[in-house]
This record gives sequence, structure tokens and C-alpha cells, in this order.
Amino acid sequence: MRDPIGTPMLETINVARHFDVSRPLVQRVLAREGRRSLKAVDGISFAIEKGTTLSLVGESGCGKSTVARLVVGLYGPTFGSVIFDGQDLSQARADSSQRRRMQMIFQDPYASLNPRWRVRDIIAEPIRAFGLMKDKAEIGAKVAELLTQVGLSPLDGQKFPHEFSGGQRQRISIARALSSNPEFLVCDEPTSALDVSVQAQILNLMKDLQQRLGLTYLFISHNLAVVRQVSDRVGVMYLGRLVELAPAETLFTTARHPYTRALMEAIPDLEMTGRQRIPVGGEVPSPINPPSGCPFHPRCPLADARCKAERPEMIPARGTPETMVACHAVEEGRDRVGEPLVAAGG
Amino acid sequence: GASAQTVRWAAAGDPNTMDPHSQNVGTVTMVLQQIYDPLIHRNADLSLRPGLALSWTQVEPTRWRFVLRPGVKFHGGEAFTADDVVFSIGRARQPTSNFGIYVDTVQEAVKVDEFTVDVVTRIADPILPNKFASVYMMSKAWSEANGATRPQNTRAREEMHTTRNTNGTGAFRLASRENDVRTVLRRNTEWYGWAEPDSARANVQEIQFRPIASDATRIAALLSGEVDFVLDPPLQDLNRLRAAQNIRVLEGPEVRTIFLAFDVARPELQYSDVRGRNPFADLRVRQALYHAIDIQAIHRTTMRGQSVVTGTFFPPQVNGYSQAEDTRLPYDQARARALLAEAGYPNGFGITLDCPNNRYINDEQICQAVAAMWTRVGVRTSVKAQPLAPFFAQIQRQDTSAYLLGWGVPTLDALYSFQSLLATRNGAQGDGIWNYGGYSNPRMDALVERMKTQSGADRMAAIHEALRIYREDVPHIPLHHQMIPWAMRSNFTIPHAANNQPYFRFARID
Amino acid sequence: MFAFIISRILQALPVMLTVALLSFAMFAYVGDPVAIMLGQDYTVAQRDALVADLGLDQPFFVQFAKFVVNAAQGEFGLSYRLSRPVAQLIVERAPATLELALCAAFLALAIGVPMGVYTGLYRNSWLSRFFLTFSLIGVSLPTFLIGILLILTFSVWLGWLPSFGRGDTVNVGGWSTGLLTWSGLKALILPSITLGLFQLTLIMRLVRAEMMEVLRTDYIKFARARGLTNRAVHFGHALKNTLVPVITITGLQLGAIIAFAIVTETVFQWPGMGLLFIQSVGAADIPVMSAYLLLIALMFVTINLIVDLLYYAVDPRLRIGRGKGAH
Amino acid sequence: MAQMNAIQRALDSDIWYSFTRSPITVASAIVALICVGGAVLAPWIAPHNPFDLASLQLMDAFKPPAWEADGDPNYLLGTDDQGRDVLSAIMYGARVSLLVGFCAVLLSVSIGITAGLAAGYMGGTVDAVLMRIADIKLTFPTILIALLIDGVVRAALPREVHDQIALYVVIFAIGISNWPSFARTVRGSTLVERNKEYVQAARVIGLSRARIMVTHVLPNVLGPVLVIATLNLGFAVLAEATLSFLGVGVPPTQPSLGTLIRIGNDFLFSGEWWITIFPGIALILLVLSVNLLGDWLRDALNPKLR
Amino acid sequence: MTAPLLEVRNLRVEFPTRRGTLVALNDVSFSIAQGEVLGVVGESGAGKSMTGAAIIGLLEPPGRIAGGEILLNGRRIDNLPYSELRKLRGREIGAIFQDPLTTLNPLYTVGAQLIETMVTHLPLNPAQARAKAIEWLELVGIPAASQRIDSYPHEFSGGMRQRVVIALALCAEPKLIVADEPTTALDVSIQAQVIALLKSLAREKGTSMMLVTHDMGVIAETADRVAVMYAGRIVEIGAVRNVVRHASHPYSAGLMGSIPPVGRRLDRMQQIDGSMPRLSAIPPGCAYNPRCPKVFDRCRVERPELMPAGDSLAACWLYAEGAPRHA
Ligand SMILES: Nc1ncnc2c1ncn2[C@@H]1O[C@H](COP(=O)(O)OP(=O)(O)OP(=O)(O)O)[C@@H](O)[C@H]1O
Ligand SMILES: Nc1ncnc2c1ncn2[C@@H]1O[C@H](COP(=O)(O)OP(=O)(O)OP(=O)(O)O)[C@@H](O)[C@H]1O
Ligand SMILES: [Mg+2]
Ligand SMILES: [Mg+2]
Repeated sequence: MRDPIGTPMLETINVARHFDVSRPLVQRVLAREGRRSLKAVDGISFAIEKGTTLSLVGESGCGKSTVARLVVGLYGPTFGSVIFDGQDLSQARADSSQRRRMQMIFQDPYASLNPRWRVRDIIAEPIRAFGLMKDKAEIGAKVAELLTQVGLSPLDGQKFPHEFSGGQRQRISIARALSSNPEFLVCDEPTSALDVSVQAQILNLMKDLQQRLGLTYLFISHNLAVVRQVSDRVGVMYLGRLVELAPAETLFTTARHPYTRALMEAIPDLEMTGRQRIPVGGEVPSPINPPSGCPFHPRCPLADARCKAERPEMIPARGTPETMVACHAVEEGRDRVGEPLVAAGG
Repeated sequence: GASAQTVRWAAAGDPNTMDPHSQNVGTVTMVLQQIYDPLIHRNADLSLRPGLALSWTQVEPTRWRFVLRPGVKFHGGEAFTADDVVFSIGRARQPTSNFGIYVDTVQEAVKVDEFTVDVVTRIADPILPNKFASVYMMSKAWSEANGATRPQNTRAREEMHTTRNTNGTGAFRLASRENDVRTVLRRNTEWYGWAEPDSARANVQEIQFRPIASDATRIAALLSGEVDFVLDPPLQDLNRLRAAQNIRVLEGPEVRTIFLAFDVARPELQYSDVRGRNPFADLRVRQALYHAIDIQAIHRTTMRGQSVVTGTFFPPQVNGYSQAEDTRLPYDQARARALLAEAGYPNGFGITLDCPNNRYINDEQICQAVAAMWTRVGVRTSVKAQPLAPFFAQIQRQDTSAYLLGWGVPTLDALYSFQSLLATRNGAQGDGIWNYGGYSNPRMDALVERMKTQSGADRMAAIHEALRIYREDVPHIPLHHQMIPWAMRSNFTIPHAANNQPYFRFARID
Repeated sequence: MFAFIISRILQALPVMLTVALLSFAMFAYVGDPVAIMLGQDYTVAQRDALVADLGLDQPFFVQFAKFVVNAAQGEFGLSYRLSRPVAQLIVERAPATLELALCAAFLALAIGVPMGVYTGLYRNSWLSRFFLTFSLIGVSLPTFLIGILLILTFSVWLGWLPSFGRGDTVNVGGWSTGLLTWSGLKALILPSITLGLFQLTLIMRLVRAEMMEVLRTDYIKFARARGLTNRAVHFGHALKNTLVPVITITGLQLGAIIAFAIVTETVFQWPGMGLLFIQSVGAADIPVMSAYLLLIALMFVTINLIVDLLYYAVDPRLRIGRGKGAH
Repeated sequence: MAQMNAIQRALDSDIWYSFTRSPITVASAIVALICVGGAVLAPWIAPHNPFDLASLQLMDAFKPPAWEADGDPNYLLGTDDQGRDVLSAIMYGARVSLLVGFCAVLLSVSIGITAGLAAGYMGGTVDAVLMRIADIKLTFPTILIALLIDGVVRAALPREVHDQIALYVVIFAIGISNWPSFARTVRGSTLVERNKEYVQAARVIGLSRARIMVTHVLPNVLGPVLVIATLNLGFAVLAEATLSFLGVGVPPTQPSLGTLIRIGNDFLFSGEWWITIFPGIALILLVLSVNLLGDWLRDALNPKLR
Repeated sequence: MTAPLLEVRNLRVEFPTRRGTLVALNDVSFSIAQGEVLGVVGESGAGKSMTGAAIIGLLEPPGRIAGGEILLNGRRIDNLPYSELRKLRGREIGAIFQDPLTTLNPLYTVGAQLIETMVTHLPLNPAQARAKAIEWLELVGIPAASQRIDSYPHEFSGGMRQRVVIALALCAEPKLIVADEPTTALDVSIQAQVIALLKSLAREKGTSMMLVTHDMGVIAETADRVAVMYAGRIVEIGAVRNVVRHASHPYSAGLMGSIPPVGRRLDRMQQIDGSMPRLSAIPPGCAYNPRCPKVFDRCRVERPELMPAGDSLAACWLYAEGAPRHA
């Protein structure tokens, strides 16, 4: 069951990552318990077309970062596979000419730069690692160019990361990611630590780069407003699974999955000052003991017996076929009853 | 509590057993000789006097007769009789005994009557009484009752009753004992000797012995009044002790001689830069090294006057000593260089001197001083100093080129030294067992054989000839006899003894 | 909890076994017991007999296996030097060392922790600087010199404290303690200071560093923002959070204190295991040495376990398994 | 020109600034410089050569310092029991001590860092095994380790060679006996650092584990190492003295600072205090200044504290 | 309008550093009325947290208040001695920090922390405090509060922890709460819960609040008035509707423009070019002038004070008399 799009830059096929969180052997034996695994990502399939942006949204802990790490190869998949430009990722990672085509921007602008390195060395590191250039002057020129490209001064290369603001640091890590001329960038919540004006700068920069260099992005965020600005397609994750995958505009106008709709409700709205938001009720369940059937059913207003027992598959949604959704209620048409479909704005 | 008549006594080492025939070392006997009596006692000047035997005579060349003192009781109440003597001599001859040298000539001990014992020797042994002054008498009945009929030894792999319990006839009885902490002795009021004139004033009721291994701490304890008597004060602290109020220092020589010995046997030295020959095999080299030593400087500075410079290898207390042979080669650096050049080493050579660093008084310092002196005449010497355990292990493997050794003579007879140190190593009992330099001189061996059997003037002549050879052939470079100062609080009096044994039966505290 | 203890004990086994192997192996080199036991006079035959008696002629691993089997039963044989069962000797000596070690550790903690807190709170006060510098002087002098200087001052000059030994001891259920007599307590003072000085410095510096770290955290700021008193903030909140590393180091150091009491015990003629050990080294008394080392290893393992249990007491985060995905 | 720039930058740097701002640090730097300088230059500036046995005169032994009543102006700080000039002996002895101290600390730091990084970064079995080895090591007193190594070396090598490498044996013994404290510290910090995103960034680039550990993690875990290292320097110097007493290590004719103190210790009660006090002061100054420098450097290298 | 609860006048906060003194806050004045919520927004590093810290007296050294005054209920509190100030904290002014994970002491149960705070400030004995603590936990919406009170912080999820923090800040019933980014660390759904909670509590108890956040949505929902900060100054302050919809100051306008709209997709988001000057290099005149699209000569030389601009106050020469073009 593939995502119906053109030439994918990246494709994941039923990829999963489980973490072994069981206690050490001796204790386990003594306490007579089995292994325990945390299914951080449990079978996810999506594809990203060249030159486009796919966003993943979802609550904290639903597995977004784990997907990002699977995609760049920081974690190996427990099962399933990741295909990068037609090649299996494990092979691509082994090949440095492929490896350089994929880079990542991290969430925390403070932790993602080595505090003891000068900025110019941080940026030049991929160049050196991939042996893209040998000549010192050449590297220096490239670093200066990159710094300028992300809106910093070439002179800033002298400095250490702690001398920069959060936004500037995030630019530095973008410059680092760009230095190996990648074609695919994974951005794991690149702006969540930043204020709106800096966030706007970063997002614009990313868009510019996409336009100029034709970059492909996997963008991760829990901020739906931001996601709307950057994405072509959006995937909604819940407890290690995709529950909805749709073109951005469709999603924001016609969210289908009850969880997506709840998320939309929770977006703070500038225009409606004083309005009471409706939070998603209930607590996030533990990924170690996920609920049976549809993992969202304990919090879902539409849940019925089938939802408790049977796990829904991702299928084109009735009514909006460009949307893939994993929900029995949508499949059965129970979701339209009594609820406005248009989530926000419009 | 420290009553007026309690002596608190400290020394570096603790006796490691209470068995009187097991360990022949000073730290053991210094305590045990208070508890056990031999047949023959020594006076403070080491001369012999009646102990458990009232008299002894060599009735035949190979038979000595001992007449025992009647009416003596062991601390446990058993009466002392000839049976105990026969038993004790037999016990000292057991293989597990460390006191074999004192009974090596004994063939058997025979009970003549209840208070007379004959000792039959294999060969005529003129110095048997000297040896018997170190053989302690035990109760046969008690030993048998406690399964201690042979001396306790580590080889036995078991603990014996005698390791921690005593039953002697001596002036003091063991009251309590904790290894390395405290050993308490109490006066045996029934002891027969208290009436004798030199013990009449003795009044020690209790002896608290505390081992203190660290020199500085031992002295501190004396200075702070925590102990009354220190057997082995470090030399460098004597001046301070002498200057302190209430503290007295007794000085006296010990029967122990410090000397340097060489590997003279190997064709090539192990630890030297000389290739293909052994310089120490050449008499001139040994003489040169002898000449190079400024013994007066060592005496004055390193030993702080607490040594008796010597040219031979046992002191006057030892039977066979000869003043005439006790002369040194003079300190003469020029002569030393000349001799070295003559021997073919105009530029000297390099050697390593092995040295213990916690066995003899200032041993390491002496080695360093000697090394400096030798280096000055061209024999570049490096010192390798180690604690006694590894040091002895090493030299006993003959894994050495030159070493420093100190030699005591418990029998106070010259044979003991000649046999152990200078006889050729031939595997026979006792011959050359401490001759790690491999010195071998047929004439010397012949003389040693004569010493073993002859007596009277012949024997003396043999000893004197051997001493002359020692002086001329320079198998060792003798340095000095050790002095053993004792320090005590001034209200305590005890006669100094050259065997480093405090005789509390002569001691008095005011 | 039980499971935890069991698992720690299982982990400790290989450690103990390796220590046994190493301690056993090293004694092949520290000296020749035969030479020492024989004394001045012996024949070659006597020597060989002794070697055979001691089992020193058997293959290494046979000797080792015997050693381990015996050791597991608390059977270390007879001391070569004292001809007494090693286990008995150790039992006699252990109380002295343990009391000294605990006292030194207590001293190091009782002084080191407050000093560390103070220097952490008032980083730049001259008193802090003084503490920091002065404690360094303490660690840059050899233990034996410190011991002697203390004796010189307090025993010889002032005559206040004894210069050696344990004073009077009382036997309480097989444990001879010096803590219950006046002279025993007095005798404990100088050795504990000597032994504890290095640890004191270490703990002080450690607490200081941790305090400085903890004081920067948000929860301290928040505690202040809640208007808690200084005392509550510094001792209730800050200090308690420094405890985990302090416990670790103190635990490790307690092992070290016991292991390194050797010098202190020698200087003060303290009748503990260290003194026994150093005298055994001098006499190449292998059974005592190996038993001592094994005991130290055992002590270490025990301390590690206690440290881990203390963690549990101090830090609730460790009480549950790693299961809960902390984010 | 470039040099000028470098110097200017160095003088302008925060480290230099924090250095000049702290009088204690400047003082300790000067003291450390004097100690190290005195030691390194000893053969040229020391008034005597105490290691040259031929120049020693026993007659000169126990001379008090020059300012005392029977002092000899030739021997500023007096002489010891062998007639060695105490001042020169301190300078020469410091050479030995510093060599042993620095090399031993360097060795334990290298082993400790390697083990700590590996254990912390790789985790799992590597971690468990390395930390157990550290546990085992911790149960052995340094002295015994040294005896063991010495025994092995002695058994394996002919004695001449052994004598020549005695010093290295000591360095090795002290060095390997101290590594666990470094390993533990480094491991602890590594566990924290390896989860930071800059390490993951490096992994995304595809750098090898070794390279990440060395270039990324290492610089960030060095701070505490520095402090323990400086504390350990004193410890190593003292351990050397104990070992030379046990016959492992440098011969007594070439006494180190620690050996001088140990020898002098015997003369504390007899009034010849200078034999131990002056080397003691030298050692205190050395250890103290190095430690204070270590403290300062740790703070100065931490950008958060600037 | 009644007399304000909090009044800040010309507050100036400085950091003495090696290269001269940094002025982190310069001439900041505002007031908060009883029951009012003042939102504070602005670029990272603008001084928002600093303002909050100055009010509760928790500036991190070497930062210090170098000028101006802070009045609470008409009483000056910026120059109070430490012990006095401490009594105010928690009791009069509560604080909530950004990260719920790090603001709770991990070693104490949430109950202990609540009780400690209440016992410090209110005349309650521990048993009463415990009962109240349970009440508070219920109030902030912790289910089964009487059981959860003995849980440790790590046993709560992020959202619950932040509620505990809120309970802690409120439990001594302060009149003013300084909330520094209380929801930044939370994800959207929980963020909504927390904001709703804060709002309702403030309304019920009549508590005033200073709410620092990056999230304009939160401000819009929660605040009555909003202050916009830039480079250590307040550049605009006014009612939320006015500032959000029709910001007067060009920076505020730029900031509001940068908010990504949820309702539609922009080709390119509006952004302010350049970045805020570092504190050590604040340009003369208006600090915003290098980035300002409407800059004119006066902006480069003279520093504007807050002046009326529409319904708000703005520090911008555009609103002074004689400005070239009116906004
Ligand atoms: N290395 C790991 N070992 C064990 N569990 C892990 C590991 N990494 C992540 N997890 C768990 O996997 C789940 C998903 O984590 P992930 O970091 O992917 O979430 P996320 O969606 O990125 O959340 P956030 O928005 O907070 O960053 C979480 O429950 C987390 O605790
Ligand atoms: N210790 C310090 N030394 C020097 N400057 C400091 C120090 N602490 C903070 N500053 C500066 O003070 C200014 C105000 O910081 P503050 O934390 O108030 O910013 P903020 O507006 O809260 O930013 P954010 O949104 O990132 O939290 C910043 O520019 C910061 O760089
Ligand atoms: Mg994440
Ligand atoms: Mg802030």
C-alpha cells in the first residue's frame, strides 16, 4: 500500500522501530517478567516526492523524532525499509556520495552545535568528512558563502556557538546541513525553540532554499500553523503510527481522523481572543502498553466496539480520496454525524 | 594501669610465636627468655652462670654432665626434673626446630638421675655450654598434654598450643598476649633467682610489651611518656633523647658485624659494565675498594658514633677474636686508584650494590655513602635498596654482584661465622650457606674443619690463621660492629647486654 | 529489591574471582616465603621439603583452584609468619581497621560536606579560598609525614593524645571496640584525621562543584521563587541533590580508605588489617596477603551494593525500572 | 605578522583575561613555573649535582641551612645525611618527581579517557566489561600493582634492562593504577554528551565512532578530568616515594622529591628538620600551584562560566 | 482604574562584564492592575525573563538592578533585604518557569513541595497543609489527587507536572504571578489545558499575572494587555486587541506579522530582516532603527520614550509631533 505520488525522493515501507526497554537479564529472570519493548514507531509508510515537503505532526512522544532518525539512518529499522532515491537506505548510508545527499537539522539550537568548536569548523565538517574539497582556501570560501546564504556574516565563522542567539544558531546548523550540497533535508522541529520573528526567518530561508536548490524536506513539528506554511503534504502520527496522511490543504480544510480534528481544535487562535479552546481529553497512553485496536479509541468520541478490537488500516477516506486515513468511523461514515467538518480558519 | 612497678616496653618487632624452639630470632627470644630458662644463664656481660643447671662439666670429650637445680617449679606447677631436660633437648633437635645449631653436635641426652643429665656429643664440643645458654627448658608433661612435643613450625600448617601459650620456669610468666598489639608479662614470685645478689634489687612486677614499628612513633611514645623503655631507638634521635629530661640512653656494642661481600666466583659479573672478566676475582680490586672507604666518616656521620670500626668480622665478645687481626686497610684514595689501574681498570668500572633498607641500623645510608666513596675512586656504583624480604630472596638466589650484610654470632664462637660465611658451599649442613659471593679457599675450608673438631690451643691457632687469611685475602670488606643503644626513662634501670636481650630480672623501676 | 540485590551479587562474582586470581598471581613475585621461613640455616633438602609442604611445587592453576575452593569456605590456611589461622587473624584485626575507617570517613563527611556547601555557596569569600587552599596543603604532604607531624604536636609537645595504639578496648560480642572507652576514643583522633584528610579534601571539592552545579538549576530558582528559607533551599533542596555523586565517591573512597589505611596504621601502630598486611608483605606471608586482598574486594563489592541501595533511598527516580519513557 | 596576530588574539582571549584577573592564578602560575623551571634547568643552574656520587662528601652531611649558626654558605638550604645539597637535591629530585608525576598522570588520563569514552559511548557489553575491570582495579592498592608489575618485568627481562627501565616501571605502575577514576568521570560525562544533538549531527554526517568520540565528545568531557588530573599529580609524586622505598623504582642515589621527604622524615625528631621541611615545602608549592591552575583552567575552559 | 498592584518604574538591569557594562533592561516601566493579565512578548533575548526575574528579585549574579524601582501595592520591593524579599516570594508574588521537567525538585514528592511552601508562608500545620495541598491538586485538575500527592515529579507527565508547578506557584495565594513561558515546553493539546487552567484560576482568585511567552495565540487568548519588548526596552504596551491587530510600533507590527496564520498558507511569511543587536552593541537612538522599514533621521540619534500611539503607548518617533509620515 503505497502513497500515490510521482518519483519519490524518499520512501518508507512499513518501517518500525522498537526499543528494548526491558530490565537486565538477571532481574528479569528473577522477577519472572518477559522482555518489554517500546514501539516508538510501529509500521509507517509514506513517500516524499522530489522537491516537496512532507510534514509529520502529532503529540509529544508519538514517534516523530524516531521517524526522523530512521530516515537519516541514526536508527536502523526493526522491520520495514527506508528507500532513499530508489536505493535501500542501508546501502545508501554505506556510500558516502549518497550519504552527503541527506542531512538533518535538529530541534535544539543550543545542543546541536558542539560548544567547543568554532562555527567555521562546524560548518566545514561535512565538507571535510565527505572529502568534497581539499584546499583550505576553497573550504574557507565555501563556508563564507554558506554563512552568507543563511543570513550571517562570514566573519561569524570565527566565533563559538555560545556567542550566537538561538535563531542564529539554527541558521548555523542549517548552513552545516547545506554544506554537503544535500538534496534531502530532515528538519526535526527546527523552530520550536524560537520566537515568531526568528521562526519566520528560518521558515522563509528554508522555503527559499527549496525554491532555489530544489530541496526535498521531511519536516517535523507539532505546531500546525507552522506546518501549514511549509508543507505540501502532512502526516498525522499517533502513538507510533500514521493515522492520517493528506495534502496539506485538504488536511487543514477537511481533517478526517478524529484525532486530527481534535488537534485542529486545540490550535490557539489569534483572531478569536478570549475563546476557550477544546483540548483533546484524556492522557496520552503509554507506548509500552498501547491500547488494543485503534490506539486512539480511549480518547475518541466516536469509538465503538470495533475500534477497541480491530486495528484500522490506512485507506483512502471516503469523501476525500486524496486523504489516507486509518479510522473505522471514517470508513463506516460515522464521523460526519453532528460535527462540523471545517476545523479552523477557512 | 601502670603501677609504679610496671615497665612499658617498646620495640620495632613483635615475637611471632611463643614456642621456645621454633624461631631463633631476637624479637622472639627477647620475650621468651623472660619466661623460659635455659640450663645455663648469661650475665649481662654475656658470661655464663648457673641457670636451671647448677653446674656442668665435660666429663669425657664427648660427654657433658649437668647437675640440675632442685625444687624448681614451672609456672603451671609441674616440678622441673631431668626428664624435662631430656625432653627439651630432644625437642630442640627435632627437624622443625630453628634452634638446631645449638644442639647440632648433640647425639643424645641421658638422664642419670632425677637431677643429673648427661649430654653425649658426636664429636668433642668444647663450646657446648655457650650453645646451651640458648636452649630453653620446657615441661615434658605439659608439652605432651598439649600436643606440643615438637617445635611449632609454619611447615606444620596448623596452629599449636605453644604458638600462644607458655609454661616456663622463668622470672616472668605470660599474662596476656595479642599479636602486634600487646604482650603482658607478670613477675613469677617463686622464681629461684630473685634471691641472688644481682636480682635482689630488681622490682619489676609487670612488663607491658608494645611493638611499635615506626621509628618516629616509637620515639614519640618515649618522649611523651607513653613507654618507659625502647629497645631500638634510631641512631639519629639519640642526641635528642639524651637532651630530653627524664630520658637516659644506654650505649653498648652488639655482637653483629656489618660488611660488604662480592661475587668472586662468576667469570663475568652480572651487574657490571665489565665484560669477559670478574674484577672482584682480583684481590687488588677488592683491596682498592677497601682502601676507598672512609670508615671514620661513616662512623661519625652515618652512624653518629654508634659503631665500632673493625677490620675483622666478629667482635671481641666472640670466642676466637684476635686484636692483632683486627686492623683495616687504611683509607687511601690514591692507593685505591693505583691498585685499580694495576689490576687493569684505570678508568674504573660500574657495578650495582645490593642493600637492604630495613634490616640493619642505617643500612641504606651506609650503602649510599659507600657508593659515593667507590665512585670517587672510579668504581661507579649504583645502589639498589630493598626491604629485607625481597633483598634476602634475591641474594639467596646468588643473584647479586656485591651486597651488604650484617652477621651476628649467637654462639659467641668464631666457628659459626667462618662456617656460614666463608666455607665453600658444598651442600653439607651449614657450610657456606650464607656465602653468596661464592668465596672458596681450600685452606680456609681446612681450617673450618679443624675448628669443628679440635679444641684448646689448636683450635685457637686455626681460628687465628683463618682470621689472618680473612684480613689478607679480603673476601669481605668489614665495616663496623653495630652498637645497640637502648633508651629509657630515667627512673628505669636495666643493664645493657651485647646480645640485645633485656634481662628484666636485673631491672629496677623507681 | 531482592532481585536487584541478587543481580548485584551475581555481578560481583566475576569481580571477586578475578581479584582472587590477580592477588594469587602477584604473590609469585613479592618475595620468597621459603627463604624467609627458613632463616639463617638450612639445607637444600630442607628447602625442597618446605616447598613441597607449602604446595609451591604444584602447577599454578592447581594451586589457584585449591586457593579459591578454600577461600570460598573462609579458609585461608595458616599465616606463614604467625602460624595462626588467617581467618582468625583477620577477625581479630578487622574491628580496628573498620572503626578507624568509619571514623575517618565520618570525619571527612562531617567536615567535608559543610565545608563543601559553604565554599559552594560563597564561592568568592576569603574563607572559602582559605578552605580550598588549606585542604590542598593537606593532600600534598605524604600521609606518613602528616601522621608524624600530628604526633609531634599533639603527643610530644602538648601531651594531649596518645601517639600509638588503640587505647583500651572493650569486647562487645566478639567485636573489640575502642569507641566505648575514653582512652580508646582519644587514641582514635589522630589516626582518623591522618586517614581522613585526603578524603575530606576530595569530598569538600566534590560537594562544592556539585553545589555550584545544582544551584544553577531551575528547581533551586523555583524553590527560591516560592519564598523558601535559605536553609530549606541550601540544605533541603540543593544539598540533597548533590548527594548521589557524593555517595558514589564516598563509597569508593571508603573502600580506598580501608585499603590505604596501611600507612596510617603503620605510623600509629594501629593494630588493624593494614598493619597486618604490611608486616605480611615484609615476611611474604602469602595466605594473609591474599586473604586481605580478597576481603578488601569483598568490602568493595559490599560498599558498591550499599551505595546502590542508598541511591534508591535518595533518588526516587531510580526506584522504578527504566520502563517509563521519561521525556 | 600572522604570529603577531596570534599573540594578539591570545592576549585578547577570554582565557588570558580570566587569568590576569585572578591574582591567585597568576601567583600559582609563577610558582609552578619556578618549580618546573628549576627542575628542568637543574643541571645548569643547581649549585651542586647531588646525583653525582663522586662529588658527595660525607663530611658535609647534616649541615644546617646557611642562615643557621653552623650553616655553610655553600649549602643554602643545608645538606642531608649523605652530604647532598638540599637545594640542589630538591631541584634534581623535582625532575624525577615531575617526570614520574606527569607521565603517570598522562598515562592514567589516556587509559581512563579511552576506557571512559568507549564505555560511555558504546555502552552495553563494552561498558559493563570496562567498568568491571575498573572495579577490580579499584580493589588493588597502587603499591601492590607496582610490585606485581615490577615482579613481572623482573621475571621477563634481564636485570640490566630492568634497572634501566625502573623509572618507566614506576610510571607505568602508578599510571595504570589510577585510571579508573578518570574512566568513571569520563564515562559519566560521555553518557550525557552522546545524547546531545551535536553528536547525532556528526553521526548523520557519517563520521566514524572513533572520530566522533575524539573530536566531538572528548573536548566536552575534559573539564572534570583536568581537576582530577591535577589532584592526581600530587598523588603520583607521593606514590613514587613509597615505591622507591619498597625497592621498585629510582635508586636512592637519585632521590626524588618524595624520597627526599621520606628520608628526611627520619630526622624530624633529631633536629635536622631542613632535610624534610624544604622538600616538603617544595612539594606543597608544586602540588598546590598545579591544582589551583587546574581549577582555574577548568573554569576558564567552560564557556558557560565565562 | 484602581491603584495598580505592581508598578515598575524606569527599571534598569546591568551586567558588569569584562568589556564594560551590559545594560540588559533599560528604563522599563509598566504596571499591572489587580486581576489583570499582562502579556509580554518580544524577540528572544529582549529581556522578558529578566524583567520577571527582577520583579521576584531573582536576577542571576552578576546581574543587578541598577536603577528604577519596583512597587508592589505601593511598597517598594526592589531594595528590600534578602529575608524580607524572601517572605514576599511565594506569598505575594508567585512564579512559574518554562520547563516543568526541571522546575520541580526530583527528590521530593509533589505533596512535600506543596506543604513546604504553604507551611513557610501560611499559618498552617503540616496536616492542614496536606489537606490544602490535595485541594490544590484537585483544583489544577490532577485526577485522584489524594493518591497522587505522594508521587514524585517524574511519575507525572509533562502536562501534569506543569499543573503541579502552577499549584505550587499559587498555593500560598500570591496576588501576582510571574509566568515565564509556562507552556513552551508542552505540546499543543496540553498547552491549551494549561492556559485554560491559568486563566480560570486567575479569574477566580483575582490574581494578577505577568505572562511571558512566544506564543501569540496564548497571549491573544489570555492577556488583557500586552507589552512588546525589544533590546531591553518596552517598545509598545497596550490592550491585546489593539496591539495584536493594529500594532503601532514597527517592531510590534513586524512581530505580529510574523505569526504564521493557521487559516491559510502564505507563499512567503512576513519576516523582519536582520537580527536584534547584541546588548553590547545597541545602536544609538532607537534600538530598532537598523531594521525598521520606517526609519528616519531622528530615530538614529534620539531615543524615543513611550508615547501615546493610537490606543496604546509606543516608543516610536512616528508618534511624536513632527514625524515625517504618520503610521
Ligand atoms: N532510545 C530510546 N530508547 C527507548 N525509548 C525511546 C528512545 N527514543 C525514543 N524513545 C521513546 O519513543 C517514543 C517516541 O519518541 P520520539 O522522540 O520519537 O517522540 P517525538 O514524537 O519526537 O516527541 P517530541 O515531540 O517530544 O520530540 C517516546 O515514548 C520515547 O520515550
Ligand atoms: N549572565 C549574563 N551575562 C550577560 N548577559 C546576560 C546574562 N544573562 C542574560 N543576559 C542577557 O540579558 C538579555 C535578556 O535576557 P532574557 O533572558 O531576559 O531574554 P528573554 O527575553 O527572556 O529571551 P528568551 O525569549 O530567549 O527567553 C539577553 O540578551 C541575554 O543575553
Ligand atoms: Mg522529538
Ligand atoms: Mg526567557
